[in-house]
Amino acid sequence: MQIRKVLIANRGEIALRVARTLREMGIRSVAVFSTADRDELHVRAADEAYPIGPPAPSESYLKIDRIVETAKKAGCDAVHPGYGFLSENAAFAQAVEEAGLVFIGPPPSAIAAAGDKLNARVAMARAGVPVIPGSDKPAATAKEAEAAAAKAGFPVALKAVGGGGGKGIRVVRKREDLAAAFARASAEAAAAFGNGAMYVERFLEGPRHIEVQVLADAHGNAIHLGERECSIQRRHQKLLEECPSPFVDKDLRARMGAAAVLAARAVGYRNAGTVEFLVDRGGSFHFLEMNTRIQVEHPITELVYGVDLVRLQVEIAEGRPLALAQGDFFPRGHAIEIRLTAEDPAAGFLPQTGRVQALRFPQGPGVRVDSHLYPGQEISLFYDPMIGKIVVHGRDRADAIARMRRALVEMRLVGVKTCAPLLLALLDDARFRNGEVDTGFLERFVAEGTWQRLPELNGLPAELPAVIAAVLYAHGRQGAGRAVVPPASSGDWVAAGRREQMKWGGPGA
Amino acid sequence: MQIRKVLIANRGEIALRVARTLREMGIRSVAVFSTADRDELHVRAADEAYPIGPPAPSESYLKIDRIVETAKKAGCDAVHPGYGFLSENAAFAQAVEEAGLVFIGPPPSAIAAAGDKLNARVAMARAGVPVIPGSDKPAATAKEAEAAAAKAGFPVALKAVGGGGGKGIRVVRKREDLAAAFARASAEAAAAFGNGAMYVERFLEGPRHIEVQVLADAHGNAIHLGERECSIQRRHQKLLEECPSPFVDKDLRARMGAAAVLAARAVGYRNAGTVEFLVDRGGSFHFLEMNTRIQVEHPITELVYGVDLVRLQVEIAEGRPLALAQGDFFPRGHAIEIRLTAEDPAAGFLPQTGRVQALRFPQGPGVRVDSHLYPGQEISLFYDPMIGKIVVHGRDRADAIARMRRALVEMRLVGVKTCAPLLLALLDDARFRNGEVDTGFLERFVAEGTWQRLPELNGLPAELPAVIAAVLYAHGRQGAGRAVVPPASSGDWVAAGRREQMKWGGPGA
Amino acid sequence: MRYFAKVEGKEYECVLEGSNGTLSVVVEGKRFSVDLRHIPRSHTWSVLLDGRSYEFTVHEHEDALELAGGAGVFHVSVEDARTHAARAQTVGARGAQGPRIVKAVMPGIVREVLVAPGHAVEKGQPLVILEAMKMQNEVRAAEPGKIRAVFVAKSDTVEKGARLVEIE
Amino acid sequence: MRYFAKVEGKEYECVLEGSNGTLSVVVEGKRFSVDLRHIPRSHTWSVLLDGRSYEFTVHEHEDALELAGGAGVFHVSVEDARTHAARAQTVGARGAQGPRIVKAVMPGIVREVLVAPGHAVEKGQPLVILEAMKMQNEVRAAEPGKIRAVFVAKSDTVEKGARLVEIE
Repeated sequence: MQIRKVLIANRGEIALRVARTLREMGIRSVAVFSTADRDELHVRAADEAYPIGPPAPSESYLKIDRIVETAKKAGCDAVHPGYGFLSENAAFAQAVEEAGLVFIGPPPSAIAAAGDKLNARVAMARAGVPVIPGSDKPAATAKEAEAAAAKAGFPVALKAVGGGGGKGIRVVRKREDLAAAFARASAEAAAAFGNGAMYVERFLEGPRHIEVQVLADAHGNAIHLGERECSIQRRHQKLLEECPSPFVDKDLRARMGAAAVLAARAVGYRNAGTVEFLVDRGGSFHFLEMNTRIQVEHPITELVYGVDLVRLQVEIAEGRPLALAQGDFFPRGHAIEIRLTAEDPAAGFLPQTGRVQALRFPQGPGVRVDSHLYPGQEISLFYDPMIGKIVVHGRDRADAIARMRRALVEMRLVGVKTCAPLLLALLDDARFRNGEVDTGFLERFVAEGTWQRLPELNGLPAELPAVIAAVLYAHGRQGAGRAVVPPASSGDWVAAGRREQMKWGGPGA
Repeated sequence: MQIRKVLIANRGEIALRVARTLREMGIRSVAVFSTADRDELHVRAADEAYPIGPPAPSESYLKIDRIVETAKKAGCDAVHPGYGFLSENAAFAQAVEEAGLVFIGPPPSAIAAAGDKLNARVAMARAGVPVIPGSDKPAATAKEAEAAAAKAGFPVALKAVGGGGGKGIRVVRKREDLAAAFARASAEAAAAFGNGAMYVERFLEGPRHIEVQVLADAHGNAIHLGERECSIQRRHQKLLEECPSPFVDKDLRARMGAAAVLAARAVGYRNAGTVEFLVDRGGSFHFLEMNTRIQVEHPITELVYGVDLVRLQVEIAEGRPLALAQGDFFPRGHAIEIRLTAEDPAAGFLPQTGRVQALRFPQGPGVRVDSHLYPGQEISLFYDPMIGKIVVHGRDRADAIARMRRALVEMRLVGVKTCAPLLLALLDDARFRNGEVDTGFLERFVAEGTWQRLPELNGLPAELPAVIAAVLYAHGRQGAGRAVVPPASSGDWVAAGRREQMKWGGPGA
Repeated sequence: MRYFAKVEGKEYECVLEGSNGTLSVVVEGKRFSVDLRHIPRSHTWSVLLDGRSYEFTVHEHEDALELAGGAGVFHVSVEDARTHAARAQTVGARGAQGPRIVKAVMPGIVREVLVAPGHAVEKGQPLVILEAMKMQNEVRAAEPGKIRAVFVAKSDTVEKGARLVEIE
Repeated sequence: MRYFAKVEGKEYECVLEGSNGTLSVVVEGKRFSVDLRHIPRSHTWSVLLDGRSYEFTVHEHEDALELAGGAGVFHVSVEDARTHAARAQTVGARGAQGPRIVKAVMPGIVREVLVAPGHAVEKGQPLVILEAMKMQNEVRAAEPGKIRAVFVAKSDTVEKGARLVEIE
């Protein structure tokens, strides 16, 4: 069949990214939006857009019935779920199919098989994919979790049976901390996934998180597109990803790729998916989970393998066989993605809100930006703090790191603090540059605190910020320096001057 | 040697592009600027920046002595010329070298050999590179040009001996038009290149303009990086380029590449250069000219061959041998570049000036932007109308065309008219999509006028623009519709309303 | 409220009706329910019309609004019903033709002045050569006539709309 | 003109001198010739200082300016000489400590209120659970004390800086 009109059941950068490829394919795109999102770019970029409810995701982007109804009313023939929200919800895929629409993703059975993380463990072990020691049944209570943890051995990771992407995961190092952690994690899991059941796995110390992109069509062809190194994480949320992994050589790539294809086949997979592995220092890899949707970090694979994964998703959903075989794909160069999040790393990653006062994205050679940010936008507290992705492609890892550094230095965002200063410091860190990272590296790096040191800025004299601020202040208040400083159109500095006066009691105080 | 600090003897997007790679290489960049350019991005992006004179290029960007002196004072060890301005001026390269600095480009002798377009013709013919019938000596007067034209046969192209890039070229179809055309072309050449001498070539009807990228190091290695299709031109100014050419197959690529390497060797070339060919319908190719600098359209080669040409330029200038051999380079996918020019194609490509009121560049998969535009910028009349380049990379030509179409639809620029509407129509033209183009195609397409038809916009009802304008107008004047239209922060519509009133006499008229 | 909007030469009568927080516009018997949002600082308006999404940037020109929406640009001028009626009465008086001022259609530097007061000129005859962005452009006479005045000299820098020559 | 600018805790006395269209600033004996340009609509300033080029964006905060320049962010507060002198005299009176208001450091939704007026709290004890962007964050007591007032209830949406709890 030929897909002609697709509802994108998502928001933010991924909704925009999917709409872009749909437009390129000549397929009409249909956006949905909560009342908080009327002005968002994904609404403006789509051919059609329909409201689906209030800001809270549970009232809009997670409303299966309303989204399916919207798709039918709009005359869609398919639905793309993006990532997050309903993307790994088998009931949603089922509802889409029952409405006579194509779900651009795996069959509901594969989502269910992979989405029940515990059953997936069992299935993978059975298929011969190596797994981490841990539960073979769910823990509904702290007591049951304690029993499983005793068997696996501390430290353990508490994981949500219905979870994924690091959400609802807690690491517990000591038996006595388990009950409290279970309660909190289970509550978050219940809120996020509608299922509070947990399972327990041995927590591996110092592993790498490396995942493999797979593609399977409806004709029994399944291939992999190499790996992504995702060890730079904080609280199981990835912040920087690379393709290829500096740890993986051609041989390991072939072995992990083969295991990933095996994993995909084990759950009857179709469409694009990702098999996540934990890799220990010796190079042994263990199945972590399977993500049955497009990943946030898919652009690095696109750059290194020369593909458009969303286009391939649509083509597979249309029933077309993969046009190329495993041997036709090979990596070229090195790509890095960073996730720009509205979080202040200097304040414990506190979520930031506010209005985007000014914005300049990096451009030029080897730079790709996927972001729904726009000047004047109000960053809302209802959704994920990820406000964009900067992706670079270079000849090799050193060039890609230098390019990402350049891109971040070039970027300007006024009005909302982001994690960019931390990432910039990370790119300069010798251990990172040597590729010596594991999933705990970023948290240790943050804790070290050295990243907060003021950088050596182009030989910046220590006095220069003082000089500039004094001139701006004087300019705003007395018009001094007008000969060299053109008038500020905004008058911000007049206001700033007035406030300073008030704050410190004014001239007469 | 290791280059540590480079003066970029240019402005606009290419100065910015060079500064980006220098930053990635850890090399300090030094910008120069005319008084018109103090606020430009190339000044802000560089590590250092120095004024070199008034706006007129002859007083600043073409001032050899001032630029070389600035480079020495700033402690530079090298100079990158960009394209245009002094980039193909052998005296400049000579002055740079005499000052003890490295010129990031070919030796002065190679610039002189290729830059004297007439001598280059003669040298190429001698080396066995096919050339077009025409002059073998310069014409200083219309009379001499007439004699040469009579020998070559009409129509002829009048070309500046010191020119290049299509500047100072006139096509003359009849003998009686030659004198007037010679006077104008010679005057422009004298103003632009300081040399009014011309030469004559037979003007080929309906050829393609296809050029080959070459790289030659200081150790005798010379390779090519495939071709670029540059037939989409207006008055010899390219507006859209592709890599690879839809006309060139593997065999022709190998033959043209070999001829280009031969041409480079014939003039003792070193660094990155481009050999331009005219290709007739039978696939015979003729040497047109050699461009001894980075080309405007270099990004399409970068995307398809996975290289950073500016980085390679610097590495070659440092004396490093090419790290890879001819066989290591192969094309992947298809890339297209469009040049965004501040010209109104609906008004005879009238240069446009004005202030950039709002700006949104395209982003996302396969899109690269190289531009010095910024919101609030005043487009000046002193320099080239090219204000940026949009470059896309796709799986094949059809995907790349669809991607460029998407990118142009996504782009927003308020305040200055550009050639984008014409290019958008071009991308939709069946002949272009079939690759059936020659160097005259764009001018015929413009003359056809069909591109000016209002496009079918997402099923846009004919009335919608009227509806929107009426609402905006009412909103500005009476506050009607305020329930659904948030207040315009700028008050533009109030002003617009007032002006409309005045123009048509106001309510009482 | 009634307005008249002219889009690329064609005139539409638009009746705006607001009720219950929604805005309707009736154009030639067709009713449009418009959800129109201004995106601050970007000269951009987002329009949802029966579910279809359009994004327009708006640029003010002297005599019209330029609405640019991705693949298309529309020039629209608007006036209210009263102005429209008033103009209809006076339009007959606007055809009078006196001396014509030739203006610069772009800013530039005057490279050559090819005529002087008293010269007779043919239609299409070059009057002035203007240079901008490295290109020379000839300003030609739109009609035959006699040069009454020349307002510029060689090497002058002129703004867009500057008076160059007067022909009578 | 004399100003005092505090950069990340360190104070600099800056003397501004303008003459012949150039601006000089003398800081602790060092003279800087500054070419400072405001780039409209971008909160951006371009600085040329002895040839070196810096580009800063400026974001106003309540008590300081945030200057962000590519790789670095600086927080600077400025006052003029008179204010500086006045403040120096009164600073001794500012140390007094009364009841402490615990405020929301981010906007969010109140998921749990864990204390009530009259409760005694330990240092580090959770007071309120705030949720924003899908993450739950515990607001904890910075010092031991007794809850005097609770200003929010479960499910409230609060702005940054909103009062949550008062401890005495």
